[in-house]
Amino acid sequence: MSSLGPTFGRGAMTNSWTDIRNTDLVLVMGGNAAEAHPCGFKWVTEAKAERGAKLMVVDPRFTRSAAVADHYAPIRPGTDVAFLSGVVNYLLSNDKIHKEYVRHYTNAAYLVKEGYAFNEGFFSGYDESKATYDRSSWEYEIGADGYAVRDMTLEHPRSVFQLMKKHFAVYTPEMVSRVSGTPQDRFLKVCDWIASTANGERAMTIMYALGWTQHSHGAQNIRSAAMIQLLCGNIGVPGGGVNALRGHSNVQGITDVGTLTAAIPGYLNLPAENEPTLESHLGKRTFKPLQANQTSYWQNYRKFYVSFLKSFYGTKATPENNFGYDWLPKLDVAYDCLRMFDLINQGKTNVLICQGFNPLMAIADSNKSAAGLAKLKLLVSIDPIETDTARFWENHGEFNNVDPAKIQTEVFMLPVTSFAEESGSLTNSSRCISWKWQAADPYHDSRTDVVILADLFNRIRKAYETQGGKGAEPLLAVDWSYKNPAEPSADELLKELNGKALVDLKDAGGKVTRQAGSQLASFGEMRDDGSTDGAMWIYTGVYGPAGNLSQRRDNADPSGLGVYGNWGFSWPANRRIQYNRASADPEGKPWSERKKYMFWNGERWTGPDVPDYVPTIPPSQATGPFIMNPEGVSRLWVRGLMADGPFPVHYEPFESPVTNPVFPKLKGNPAARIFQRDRPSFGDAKEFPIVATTYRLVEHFHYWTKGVHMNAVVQPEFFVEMSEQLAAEKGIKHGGWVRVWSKRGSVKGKAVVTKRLKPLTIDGRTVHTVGLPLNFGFIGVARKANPINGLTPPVGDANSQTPEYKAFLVNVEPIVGPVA
Amino acid sequence: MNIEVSRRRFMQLAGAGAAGTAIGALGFAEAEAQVSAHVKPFRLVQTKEARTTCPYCAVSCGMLVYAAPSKASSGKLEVVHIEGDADHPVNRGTLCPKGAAAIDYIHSATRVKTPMYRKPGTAKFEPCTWDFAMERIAKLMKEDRDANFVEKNAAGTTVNRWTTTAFLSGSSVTNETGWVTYKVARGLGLLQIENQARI
Amino acid sequence: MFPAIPNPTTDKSNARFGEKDMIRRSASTITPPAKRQTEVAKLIDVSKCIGCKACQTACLEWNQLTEEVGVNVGVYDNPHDLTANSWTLMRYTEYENPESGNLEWLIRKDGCMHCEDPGCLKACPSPGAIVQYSNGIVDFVKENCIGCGYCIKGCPFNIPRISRADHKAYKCTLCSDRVAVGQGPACQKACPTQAIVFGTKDEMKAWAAKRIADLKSRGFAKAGLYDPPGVQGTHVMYVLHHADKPQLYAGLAENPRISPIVEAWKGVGKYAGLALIGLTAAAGVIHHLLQGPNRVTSEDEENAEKLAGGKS
Amino acid sequence: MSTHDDGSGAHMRVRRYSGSARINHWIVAISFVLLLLSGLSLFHPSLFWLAGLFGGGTTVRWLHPWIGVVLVVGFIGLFLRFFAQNLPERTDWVWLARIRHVLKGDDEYLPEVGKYNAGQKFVFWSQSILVIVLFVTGLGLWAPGLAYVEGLFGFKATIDQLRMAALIHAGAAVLAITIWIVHVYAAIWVRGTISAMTRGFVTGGWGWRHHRKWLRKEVGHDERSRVTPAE
Repeated sequence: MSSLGPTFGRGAMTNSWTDIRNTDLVLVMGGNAAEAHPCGFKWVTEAKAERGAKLMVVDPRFTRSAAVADHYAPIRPGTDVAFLSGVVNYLLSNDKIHKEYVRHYTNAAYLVKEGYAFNEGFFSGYDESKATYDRSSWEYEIGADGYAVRDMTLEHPRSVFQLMKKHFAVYTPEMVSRVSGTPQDRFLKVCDWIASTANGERAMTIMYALGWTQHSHGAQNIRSAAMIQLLCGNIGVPGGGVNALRGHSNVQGITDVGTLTAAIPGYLNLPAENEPTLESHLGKRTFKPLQANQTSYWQNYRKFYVSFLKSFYGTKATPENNFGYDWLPKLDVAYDCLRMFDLINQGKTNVLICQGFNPLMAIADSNKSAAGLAKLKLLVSIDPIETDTARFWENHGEFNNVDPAKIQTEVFMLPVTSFAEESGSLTNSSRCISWKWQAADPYHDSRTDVVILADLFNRIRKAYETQGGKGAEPLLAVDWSYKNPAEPSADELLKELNGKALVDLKDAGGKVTRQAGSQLASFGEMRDDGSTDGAMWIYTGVYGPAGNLSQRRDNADPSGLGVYGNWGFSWPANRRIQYNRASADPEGKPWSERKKYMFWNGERWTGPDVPDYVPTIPPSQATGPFIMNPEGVSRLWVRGLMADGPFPVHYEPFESPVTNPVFPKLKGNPAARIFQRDRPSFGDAKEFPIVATTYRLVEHFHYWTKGVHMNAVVQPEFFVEMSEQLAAEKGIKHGGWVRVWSKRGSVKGKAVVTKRLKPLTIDGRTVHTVGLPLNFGFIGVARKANPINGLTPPVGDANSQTPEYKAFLVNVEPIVGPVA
Repeated sequence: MNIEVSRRRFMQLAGAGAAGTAIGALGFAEAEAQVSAHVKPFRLVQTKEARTTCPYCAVSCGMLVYAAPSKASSGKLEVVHIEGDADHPVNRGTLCPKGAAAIDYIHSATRVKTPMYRKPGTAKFEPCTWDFAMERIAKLMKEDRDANFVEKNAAGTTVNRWTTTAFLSGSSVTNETGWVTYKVARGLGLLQIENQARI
Repeated sequence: MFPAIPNPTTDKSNARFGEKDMIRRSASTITPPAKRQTEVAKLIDVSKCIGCKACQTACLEWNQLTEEVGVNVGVYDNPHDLTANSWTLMRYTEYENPESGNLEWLIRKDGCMHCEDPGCLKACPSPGAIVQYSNGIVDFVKENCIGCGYCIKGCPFNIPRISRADHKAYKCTLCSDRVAVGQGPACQKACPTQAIVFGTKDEMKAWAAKRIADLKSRGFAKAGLYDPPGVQGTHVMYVLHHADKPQLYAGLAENPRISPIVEAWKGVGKYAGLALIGLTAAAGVIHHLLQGPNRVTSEDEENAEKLAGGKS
Repeated sequence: MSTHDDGSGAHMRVRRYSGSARINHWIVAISFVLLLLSGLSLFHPSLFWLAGLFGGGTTVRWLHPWIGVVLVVGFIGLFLRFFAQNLPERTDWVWLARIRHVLKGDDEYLPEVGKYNAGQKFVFWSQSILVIVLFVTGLGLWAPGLAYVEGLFGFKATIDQLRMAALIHAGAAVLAITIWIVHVYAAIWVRGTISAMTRGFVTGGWGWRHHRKWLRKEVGHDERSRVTPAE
């Protein structure tokens, strides 16, 4: 998400699941949609069957997605940037780009200011001691009018377009093959097929998931893909997009709500401690347009922020107290999960509450996590099922070899209702919010999360009310005026997220447009004076005056384009394809009849979807389709918005079998998230010559379904996938036991020797890859296994801090089966 | 629903001929009532149907959950079957191997039935009451908060943060639960809040 | 897009087929109904299958079957074979296509094919334990099953399995209980990519033709429908990329038919056997009638006594 | 020496089978009949009603193999007892060559035979072979038995092997039944035979007429309880 935002403006799947039916070409890379999202993948097989679309899969393994693909290309884990940059180079050097789109809808024409440079893998501004970039040179040249300078001919040497040509020239097919191990013919076929969509007649969709994010340079993987799609003009069009296939059923909604260290719902930011006042916070984020006539929607940041504060602190938030800004906690650093577990490991954290989260399994370097958990005073697991984390203190032989007597952590397991035992809304990967209805009574003594958290909150607040204590004021300021404070209903909570008018809202002429107490129909109605509330502006409209639109169940699709505009509610403002203004040319006409979607009918923007645009702005005004960005266009070059550079660079994984063949001076992403303490836990290729990658299996969902009988039946036991060549080299028998170990830990499993994994030639050397499914552990009904993250390295992406689960080094040997 | 309509259209397109051959009335020459000793009775008859969303991945498939009063547990509504919601535009009634087995998640052998407590240094969980659990957790959290809450940082800026307690939030809970979670965690002054979005 | 079958109703509804629609009944002679119901079929498009096993869990769930948690033996196939509780199973084959040089992962959903000429039914000695309805569904009737396992030998696809718990034979019913109320089988409903579709047999053939055309356009010149004539066609059919080599798909029978051995056993054998037994018995009776008993004469006795006397 | 009055006249009695041999025979005979009835019930639909005698098809399915085991054990007993006397001799060929006389009951035209004539030997050896065949093929049709054997020898029977087993089992059973009919018929037709297996004795005349060589041998033997002349 931290790459789509800087490129397009919003960090979410650009198109919808059902829109994939409109595609002509699918690239599945950095993911395995058939395996991880089977029911969404149907729209790929549908496009193939009904439109004759082609499917390409690029993956270290021949996956289930590859099983139904038209073309498969192998790749070494962690080299996606090199591969994709090779595609960018192919498109640019063969002039296979959608010129008009690139010129008008991207920042290709923008001039970069003097001082920006890129040398031997490093951008200007690198501070080696801090391992961070000073990003001040990564900026546009600003003209006298205060707007960024452009050269619409794209010829200026400092134009983004020319910089791009230069930057990517090194990624020749030979180089790609050297780095990624992909045979050149297989790589070139991918390029050729992608190039066939750079014309407005055909569209390509890219489907990715954690195979791209879980790298120390994960965000740049996605950036590379986004650039390809922009060069081909595949963003904002039906059947196009960069589609982030997200993991959990409501991970999109929960990301929206922002239970993340530095977030406020709706992609607003939690203040940092160097922003002591509301104004100092807002000032940095209320972006002015960088070009005339641009929407630059974040100009409204202040309205959304104040509305949030009104929902959070209710009547206690007043203009006088800056709507309670002081009460909000202020960040000193970002406490992402890697830092969280680093602090836990250091004994600096006393209490950990896990709500539907199994960190012992999920966080990199499980041994580090386990040691940390034992230092906690209190661990609370709020989960429908028992997790390995909740039982981390229990001895499970070689799978969890601990001595309970030595672990002083108090642990509670609180039974919570399952999905079928509660009502509420969920937001799918393509941003569609839909309601679910309670189907059964709570299981045994279980209670809903809401009841449990309300109970906890009310108890703590009561204790502060009666006994006092530190920080009582901000705690007691939080608005909790629900009808039943012990159990706020899903209905009133969704209403609260949507927002309402607190006083009669009037237009400039004094006419009342929204009565006090009425729900808001759109975030356009939000005010920054405290006269509206609304905890999450992007959801405004889901529960407007017309009622709870997430409950809509009209599956009519009059356009036949899979829009389903009256099914649930898709944020923002019920748009199904984001940036859909880009489906028409600068004059407002569809790029082609084949790709007709939203267009200017002479009076307004119309089409099967809600325009992602002010519907009445005529094409003549040249307002860009990427309304969130101050430029109005998307960014091929992302200025200082990413920590590790405005263009992608091929960085080797932190544990890599080779020296970076493109930039030998680079050792991993120079701006990656890494703690000095962890440096000794990295292995090298001498001791650990084999590349490992982790993934989930279609039969399982993370660490839940190892406790689900039927899923344990269809995939009962941890295994290690490897090529026939590696098995022969190591004397490993098909179905025999093997041990896989990294510098950090060791696991045992059955060998699945397969033709679907092949050794690759990297920079002249043979490199083997083993595949490690992640779904097994020591709690459940499936066979016990060591947590796979006992092997993975504690290094995170420079932007998202996502750990590098997808590429690290191990060694493998045949063993006699475990005794346990 | 239009899906039904389009199905009929398919039947015609596919050259099946008369509308009577549509699956809805599956061409059975004698469609009238016929009780059979052989064909098992349809087991969803007289169950209660509810529409929900699959708890697993972010395709968020529409599901139909069928429940019936439990025999074991004093008439509580208990799930007896789950299948895909054919009306849902994304999954169109399909489910993956996890969704199709979701009933076993509800009835999992590792489902937590009642609050459980593990005392320091012991080797087992013991059941406890909700009241005990919540009171104890609230007490320990307040102790930690009182000890470690930072009202102002070294520079004197009001920061109102509590950094010695961490909250990992689930990504499969509802938006409404997410919002309550946010409000509670942030309201307490927590900065260590994360969910699965990052991993 | 294959049109979804509308959601089931929870209202009481009567089965749309049953006993009087039987066209065959094991070890029995019946008069088939004058009018046959429209034949149904399940079509499994192997080229759309991602091997996710949703069909397996949907089958277990709907039919309330409990399978054991097994082990991994180096392959994705789990369980390793059909069992009395696993009526369907994904079978995975890694095939390096010598013509294209591409690796192909061929994944076939195995299970009862609901043959038009069912070998199981032919072999079954227990009256009414296996029935075939006029819509083509071949169903096992548990109450009548004696667990002898003859159906296993009769089946050209090696499908039925005997339960170790209750010693009855089990296999896919094509979800006859669902089909009876206008639903498709549970596996079909679940299939994420709609590789499994269900409808009348004619519709399924038409659908298959469209799929085969698509496959041919993608270079699978030998793509085709698997509806083997050796068993007079099946009510579960496959679309295969390599219809000329069905055995590539985890040994799918090339030209399945009821085994000649079974035909000999349950066809001519049982008449010949009875005839031989009957003839032998009859020969005895006739011989006795014609010849009368072979009695010992008093002369014989005397001779014997003499012999004995002479000795003593 | 002893006397015995069987009421049918005072003929000399010769012991033909010991008590244990008779018990052994009847165990085999009863199990054979039960196997025949239960087996036939599964052989042809028109005979399925026979399963009712055992309490239904399900019982037949599990009982039949176990009876088979009993028969095999019993048969081994019979085999060990009788195989020596069933070894072929030259006279058997003569006997066979004169089968027409056999069928006519013209024993006087037949060579003197020992304990068993060629027909009986044929029954003995053919049933011995068929029992082996039925046992082996029966295992293939018997799930627990097959699982045990497969476990023991570590192989997995193919479905075609099992089909062949079914066919051979049925064929062998038909032959066995046919031969059994001959055996039973012969015992009925040749009057005076059945007592050999019921009471253990035959009359001297029976021996003289049908198994003269045997009788000579018996008479010439140590007489204790073997030959009981008439008073």
